[in-house]
Order: sequence, then C-alpha cells, then structure tokens
Amino acid sequence: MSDQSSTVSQEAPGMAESLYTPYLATIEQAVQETWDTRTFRAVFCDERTRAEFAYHPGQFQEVSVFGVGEATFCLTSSPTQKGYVEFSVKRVGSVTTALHELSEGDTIGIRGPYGNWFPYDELRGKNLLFVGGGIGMAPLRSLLNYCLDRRSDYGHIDIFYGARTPGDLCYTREFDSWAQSPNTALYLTVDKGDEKWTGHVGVVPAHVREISPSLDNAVAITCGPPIMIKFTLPELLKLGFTDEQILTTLEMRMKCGVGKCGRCNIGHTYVCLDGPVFTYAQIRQLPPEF
Amino acid sequence: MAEINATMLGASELLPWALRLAASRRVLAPIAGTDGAVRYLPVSPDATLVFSGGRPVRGPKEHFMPQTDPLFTFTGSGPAVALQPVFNHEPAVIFGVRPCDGRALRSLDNVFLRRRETDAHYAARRGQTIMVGLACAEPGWGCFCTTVGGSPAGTDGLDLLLTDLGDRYHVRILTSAGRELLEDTVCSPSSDTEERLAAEQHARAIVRLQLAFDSNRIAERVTWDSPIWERVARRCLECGVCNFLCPLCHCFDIQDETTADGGIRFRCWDTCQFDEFTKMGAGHNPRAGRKERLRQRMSHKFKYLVEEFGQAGCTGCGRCVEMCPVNIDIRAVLAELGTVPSAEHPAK
Amino acid sequence: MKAETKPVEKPASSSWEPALVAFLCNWCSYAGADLAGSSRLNYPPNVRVVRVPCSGRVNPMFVMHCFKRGFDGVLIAGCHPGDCHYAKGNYYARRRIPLAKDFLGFLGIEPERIKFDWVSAAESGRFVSVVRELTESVRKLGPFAVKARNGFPSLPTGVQVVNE
Amino acid sequence: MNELVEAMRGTAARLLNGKEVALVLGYEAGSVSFRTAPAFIQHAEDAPRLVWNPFCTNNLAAYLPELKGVGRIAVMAKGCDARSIATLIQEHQIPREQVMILGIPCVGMIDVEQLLVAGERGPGTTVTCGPDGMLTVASAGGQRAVPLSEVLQGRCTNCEHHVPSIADEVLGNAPAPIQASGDAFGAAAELAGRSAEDRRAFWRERFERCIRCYGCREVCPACYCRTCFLDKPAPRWTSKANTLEDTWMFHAVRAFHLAGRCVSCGECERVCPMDIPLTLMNRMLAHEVQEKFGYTAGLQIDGIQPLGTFESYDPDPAEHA
Repeated sequence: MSDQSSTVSQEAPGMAESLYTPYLATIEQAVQETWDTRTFRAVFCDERTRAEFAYHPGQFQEVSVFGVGEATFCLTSSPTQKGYVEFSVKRVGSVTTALHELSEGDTIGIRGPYGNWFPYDELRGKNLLFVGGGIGMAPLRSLLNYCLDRRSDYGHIDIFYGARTPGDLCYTREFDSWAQSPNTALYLTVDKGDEKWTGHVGVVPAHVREISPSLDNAVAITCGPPIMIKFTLPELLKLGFTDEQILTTLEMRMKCGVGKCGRCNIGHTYVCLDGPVFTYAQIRQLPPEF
Repeated sequence: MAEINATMLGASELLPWALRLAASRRVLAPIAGTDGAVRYLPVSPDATLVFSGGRPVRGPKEHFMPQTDPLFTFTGSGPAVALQPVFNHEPAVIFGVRPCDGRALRSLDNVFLRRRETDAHYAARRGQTIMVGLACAEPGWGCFCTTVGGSPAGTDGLDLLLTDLGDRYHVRILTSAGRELLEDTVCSPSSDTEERLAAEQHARAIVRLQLAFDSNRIAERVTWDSPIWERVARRCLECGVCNFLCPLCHCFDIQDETTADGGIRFRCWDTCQFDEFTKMGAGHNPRAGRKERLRQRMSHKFKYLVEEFGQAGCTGCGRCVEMCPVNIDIRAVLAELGTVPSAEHPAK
Repeated sequence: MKAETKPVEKPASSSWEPALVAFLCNWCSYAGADLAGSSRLNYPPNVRVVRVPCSGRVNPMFVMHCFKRGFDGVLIAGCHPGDCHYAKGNYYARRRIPLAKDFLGFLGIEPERIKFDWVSAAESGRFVSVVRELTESVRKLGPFAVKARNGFPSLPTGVQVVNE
Repeated sequence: MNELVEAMRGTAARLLNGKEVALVLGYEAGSVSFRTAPAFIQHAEDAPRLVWNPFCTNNLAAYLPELKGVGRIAVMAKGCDARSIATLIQEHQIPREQVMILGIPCVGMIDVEQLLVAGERGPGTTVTCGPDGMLTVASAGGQRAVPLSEVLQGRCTNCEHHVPSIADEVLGNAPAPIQASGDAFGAAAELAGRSAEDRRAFWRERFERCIRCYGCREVCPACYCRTCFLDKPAPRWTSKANTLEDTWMFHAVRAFHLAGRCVSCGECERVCPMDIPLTLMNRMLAHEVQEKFGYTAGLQIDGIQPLGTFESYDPDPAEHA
C-alpha cells in the first residue's frame, strides 16, 4: 500500500540506539529451585556486552523470549560473579512459562540493568539483617552474595529466610556456604514442614520475633510477599530499626523498564526509575497502591 | 531587515502546496473517508481535506506514537536468533494540527525525551516533523483548553499557525522550519486588516470557552481519598475511549507477534483503564478496581505530571469529555474536587 | 487447533496453490480421509487436516482464525446426521457453520471458500470429491490474502515485515 | 414526560424505603443538557436525582452481571434494555428475582451527532425537550426547533419493542408507538447485495480505523464474559497489535458471539469513537437467525437460544451440495 512508505533504516540519523533492543544471551544453566521456580544463568553472546554489562545488587532487567514477550526479573547473581547474569523465574504467566520451557543453549534477550540498587557502599561496616520470603529471596541473594564475597567490608550478617514448605525454599544449594561464612547466621523457617524437615516451623515475622537478633548499627533488607512484609515491619521497628534503616524492593508490573510505558508508577514515583529499592521511610511517603 | 512573521495563503493553494511537499516527505492532513470519518492521512490529489469544524476526534498523536509501533524483528529460534532493529520514521509535515494537539506534544516530549533516557523512536519522528497548525474556530462542547492554560489560537508545538479567513489563510510563522516550508508555495504579505481579522477570529473562539474549573494549584486538590473516585467510577465501563483519544496519553504495552520465519516486537497503545494494565503475573493488581483506575487517570494528568514537570497532562481538547460512553466529564470531576472536602492520605 | 499457528507463507502467484484447512471429525470424516489415503485415491494435496473430536467442536472462531492467518479456504466435515458419535454434535454444527458462512460472506469472504459437508468413515470417494470441489472453487477465486492486498485482510497497518 | 419522571422518583423512593431493592439503576442529569449519566441510587433521598428524557440512551443492563451480590436491583429499562435484561436472565447471568424491571415506554432516543448541526456543537449549547416531542436547540447562533422524530437514533426508527415486553412495573402511560420508518435489516441488506469485493472494501475501510478501545464490548450488556477471548494470553486469538487482521477477527468473533443474543440496542455503535457501523453485523445476524430459526432475542426469559440447540429438520448442507 502506498501509504506505508515509511523508511526502514537500521539507525536513526543522529539518534541514540533504541531503548528497547535487548542484548542476545545464551542460557548456560537452568537450575530447578522449586517445583515452580528456576534460576537461569545467561551469558551474553557478544563479548563486549559480557565485559560491559555492569550492574549492582538490587537492579532488574527485562528478559525476552522471542515470539512470546518480555518480562521483568531482578538480577539475583552478584556483580562479583563475573561473566554471566542470573535471574530466578517463578512460573506464573506466559513469558515465565516460555522461559521454563527453554533449554540450555537457547537464546534469550536481556535489556538492562535498570533501576536503583541497594546502597552497598553505605552499608559497609554495618551489621545486616536479611529477611526474605519465598521468591522474594531473589534480589536479596544478589546483595547477600556480594557482601559475603567482600566479607570483611561488612559486620555481622543475620539471614532470615522462609517459605511455605521446605520444597518452596530457593537457593538451598547455597545455604551451607551462607551459614558457614564467618560472623554469619542463617535462620530458616517454613510455614508448614514435611516429614524430612527438622528445622523451624512458623512464619518469618514470628521467627524474627523469636530470635530477636540484637543488632546495633544495623540495616534490615527485606523482600517477600506483601503479607510477610506487612507483619515483618512491626517486628523490625520493635527491634529498634528506624524507617530509614529498613530497605525493601518493590515489584510492579513493568513493560519498558525505562520510565516510558507508564504502568509502574506509585503516585509520581516510577518504580523502574526511582526504585525498585526503597527505604521504609520512602515507602511511607507513597500512596498505598502497590 | 526585520523578518516577516506573518503572511497570507490562498485557500485554493493549500492542497497543491501540501502535494508539492509530499514529493519529498510524508504529508498528513485531516482527510475524510468515504463515509466522512476524519483521520490524519497522507494527502493525495483527490483527498478531501477537512479544515473546517472542530478538532477531529482522532488526532495526529498516532504519527508520533503509532498505535502499533514495531521496535525490531527477529528471525530464527532456539540457539540461533538474530535481531533486526526497525525505525519507522521519515521527514513529515502534518497539516491542520489544532493548538490543543500541538501543545500535547510538549507533554509527550517530557515523557519520551526528558524523563531520563531518550526514546529514539519517538525522537526520530518528532525531530523530523513540521507542524502546520490551524487555529480552532469552532471549539467543541467538551473543549476547555483555556482552563488548562491553552488557547484555540495557541502556538505551542507548532511551526506555522493558519487562521481561516474564508478564501485565504492568515499564516503566522513560528519557527524557521515553518518559514522554509513556505518556500514551496506562493504567499503574499498580510495587511493590517488581515492581521485584525485573524486576531478577531481568535478572540471569538476564546470568548466561547468558559473556564471549566479552577486550575490554580489543581494538583493539591486532586486528593487520594476523595469520595468522588468511588462515586464517579461506579458508572465507568473501563473501556479505553478516553485514553486512546487523548492527545497525550502515552502508556504502552510491549508485545511479540510471530511471522512465518520469526516475529516482530512491537509496542502498542495501552490504557490504565484496563484491568490487565497493572495486573501482575501471579494475579496481584495494585490498581484492582475501577475506582483506583479512574483515580490513576485523573491523578496522573492533574497531579503526578504536574509534580514531575510542572504541567498538567491535559490540553483540554475535550475528546474524552465528548466521547465517554457514560458521560464521565473530567471537567465536572475536577470542578467538584475543588469543593468536596476529603480525608487526606496522611503522607500527602 | 493451536491459535499460535504460523501464518501461511505466500508463494509467488505463478506457483500459487490454494492453502486449505480441513476440520475433520475424528469418528467419520477423518476415517474417511484415512481410507482415501489407504485406498490410494488421489486428492489435491492442498488441505492441512485438523482432526477434531466432532464437527460440533468446530467453533466458528476457528474458521475465522484460518482466514485471519491467510488460508484461502476451509472445509468442515463431520458424520452424517444421525450418525454422530456424540449423538448430536453435528446437529449443532449444522446450525452454527452455515450461519458463520453467511456472516463471513457479509464481511466479504466468498461462500465458495467455505465448505461444510458430511463424510462418513466409508465415504473415501466422497471425501476426495469434497476436497476437489473446494480446491477447484478456491482456485477459481484466487488467493484470499494476497488478493486482499487491495481488499482484506492485509498486512498490518504500520507494521512492516522487513524480511518480505 | 414530567409525570413519568415523578413516577420514576416515587417508585425508586418507595422501593428503597420499603427495602424491596438495594439499588435503583436509572439516569441522572449529565454534564450538559444533551447527555445523561447512569445513576446508582441507593438511598431514597437520592431519588430526586433521577431524570428521564430522550438522552437516556445507556443500556443499564450492562451493569447487571457484575452487580451480583448487591441484592435486588431495580432497573429503569426501555424496550431494548428490557430485552437485554431478559437475555441476561435467560443466560443465568442474573436470577429473575434479583432484578426488578421498571419498564419505561420509550418514544426513541436522540442521535446527538445528528441533532447538533455545525455551529451548535460548541460550548454553551443547550437542548430542551418539550412535552410535544419538539426539541429546542439554543446555541450561540440562535434557537432552532426540531421534532424528536427527525433526529432519532437509527435503532429507534425501526424499533418494534418500545414498550418493554417483560417488566415488573411499567411506569407512566404508554405513548403512541413510534411509526417504524425504517426496515431493521435495510442497511445490512443493501450491503449484503453488493459484491464480495465491495463488502471487503467496505469493512476494510471501517475496521482499519478501529482503535481497539473496546468501548463496544464494554458497553454491551451481552458481552459479560469474565475473560474475553481477546484478553486470553493462550491461545492468543488476536494480537494487541491493531493490525487489520486482528481487528477484523475481533469484530467478526464479537458479532458472531452475539448472534441470536443481540437485541439491537445499538449502544456499541453509539459509543464507537471511530463511527464503525457495528450494528450492521448484528442486524445481519439477527435477520438470519430470525429467517433460519424463527427466533428473536430478548423476548423470553427461559428456553434455549437458537445456537444452543437444534432441530432434526434443520436445513441440511448436503442437500444442496
């Protein structure tokens, strides 16, 4: 048709590259974490990207399965792990299902990294309290492994991690190395145990209350289902954490990741640009719409 | 010598001029289809240009933000995938842009060019498009541009502004790009009488537009806990008429479509009025109901964008007012927000 | 039918052959087609067979989807009235499919592009003739989508498939 | 007409005061004189908000499917609206006893696009409706009187059910029936008489400008699916890309889903911002369903619709093969 005479050129004259073109990456490894969650390790196809893709713990990326679409995942690997990126995927919708169906060696697209990050520099010298629930451990793992890789930079680290059942705990293969790190304690719990589970049973906030870690000069970093966050916050406040000493990362539906598509806003705050990492003090300033 | 900033163009010269320009670029104008429906379409010798009446229901936004906008194509599957970026753009001129639609580009610019990184797809089209405006002689019943700081003869975002004087157009030259465009046609200097006639026509249109609500410090009055949201949203049908016709609603979705040997990644208009807009994969929806979604639409336009860029996300074009199936009139909602006391969200 | 079916590739018009979809009921028509094959009967290779449990399973939406994706014609075949494995599925089809055919005609799809008929498990010859009839009538009309460049449907407005 | 408004308000107040219903769905004044808005009246003291005039075009049945659980609902229903409600009851979307149909004899609704001519579409225009069926349009250009009968919506000029056939109460006195001036199938028949190529071109031009706002779907009382086929991620029948094929698929499937169910209330066409003559498809199908199966939608609250059943003597395709 004559009215479709638009030119197609590879590059707009004098324009920046498209924000929406992903880097190609190959799935190097896919670890089945739980019955519905897998962690993918992807290696960028292009050597330069491999070298230049620099990210911080807490940032996220847009992952493409070509022909199906794109979805947002936080980076769960630590920047100290060189040569690849990792992200965990819970099977809930069409893109996540398509990701689960991919095999090692398949090509995906990755855009990013996007968003802000955990202030790991400011956290230096401080004691850290990680509180994670279910798949919410994914962004925490990035920071946790970063801190453990630079162990001497940080103070005492307490890790509270819980899930519905033992089978819903992710990153079990790393539990030993977390627990055995110097000056580090790992507290696991499940809402409902099974015949093999010998550990703690109960929800995460209750576990935090029971242990009541006494930490001064500490920062709490939490991520998990909204209900867990809701009941964890009062516990942290009771432990003496101020609103500024509690960090969390928010999840909203995103499409572009770069502040254009208009759906991840909470009030005038765009989670993709101003988040996903917020202090509890910042969150209290937001309208309750997340 | 002082530059001339206004000139006259014979009405019969308009289409020939547009066609001459079309030889070297894409030229769009409001054109009637066989059943009279008006859209901004490429000009052709047999086209019926619609330069009279109010602003067309379908504005020129789609030229900058096509409803379906390819981003790249891909071929292959499994380990062998190749991407081919797509940039659809070319030099263009849009005729008959109403001042409300011209002004709307400022808001789109804020989002696509100023909010952090530049959107190259939008930027390429924006940078290569010349806007030939048309002063609005017949505002619609839903129009309220003057309430939100615009004018039926506003020049924001335009390169030329035409004013219809019957057999000829008064042309106000606003930019050098507009001036260059005029080199392709025969113009005559405007007389004082013609200047006066144009000004009178502008004034007549302005007089017809009453202030619809008090826009002063409007962001403070768009409150989170107003009872209005619930009451008005009750009749909302959650269609996308308001958003899709809005000259500066810009939200989009990104999707894939497969073709025989690969596929295409495109973005497409989306609307905050649809349930799935913010619904997450696992089912949680932060804006779960029509109340939340109506509040989002109104607050985004009159609070969040004001807080971010100092300018409301609305140019008062009145399309959503006139086309809402259930008469949700944004003017009435905003007027009422100024009067209904509400329990404020503690933090705001 | 998988809705994500890839669109049909459009060969150059000189070598054009009608691309047809045949929805065949599992119990009669599919068996009839099978018999045609095992009896070494010749029939045009233009049909892509979709086996459905019953002609009553054929949602008119399936037929629309075929045209949307660029096929040139559609055959729907089931058990003769009275012979339905599920007793009455084909009776429902007998209401829906002709109505859908009329409706698609109203939208501009020639009725000769849609064939709805009965083929029993024994009627291999009938299957062959039904497929032949459809193929020939569609051949006369020409390709649906390519012709529709100036008609309908067409390539997406604003979307360019750069590989073309 | 005032008498009718009094009856509406009185009935609404009575029903709410007597706790007979939890909600009254009606119309209230719109933001301009030639628009009204759907009203949700829950308290008797709000009953005076109710209005009635030839701008009460919305089919309030569209709200019923999602108001389950609210309690018994009284709905102001024109002839066509009542037929929509009947269809909803027939399709088990709302139990008969949960809805109280307040029938309103209707003399037709105004097509505002047709009523307001150039010069009258601007700010400040008001329309008043006289009791004699005369409309007065006052605009910056002066005053003009128009008979209602000349500016009726297309659906009203050939309405055969202006008094609700199924109602718990009929408010007001039935007016003289409108003389059906048009043939309901007329425009569709004209199109059907053209060549296939012409029909393709006709729909192409119209579907091509669809912006997929889904106003037609949302306003339609019969489009109540919790998840529309359009929104299903898998299988994905239509792309969100507004390609011609996808738009075609959307309208074709939607119209066909309404075959034997659409009551021709015409709301889809009224709200379409792109002026796509959607009801042509519905009219064509309604006509075919009437011809083939002798069925008219919305005249009964029980029984099975023609595409959900069959007769052993239905015409057989093989006969004319």
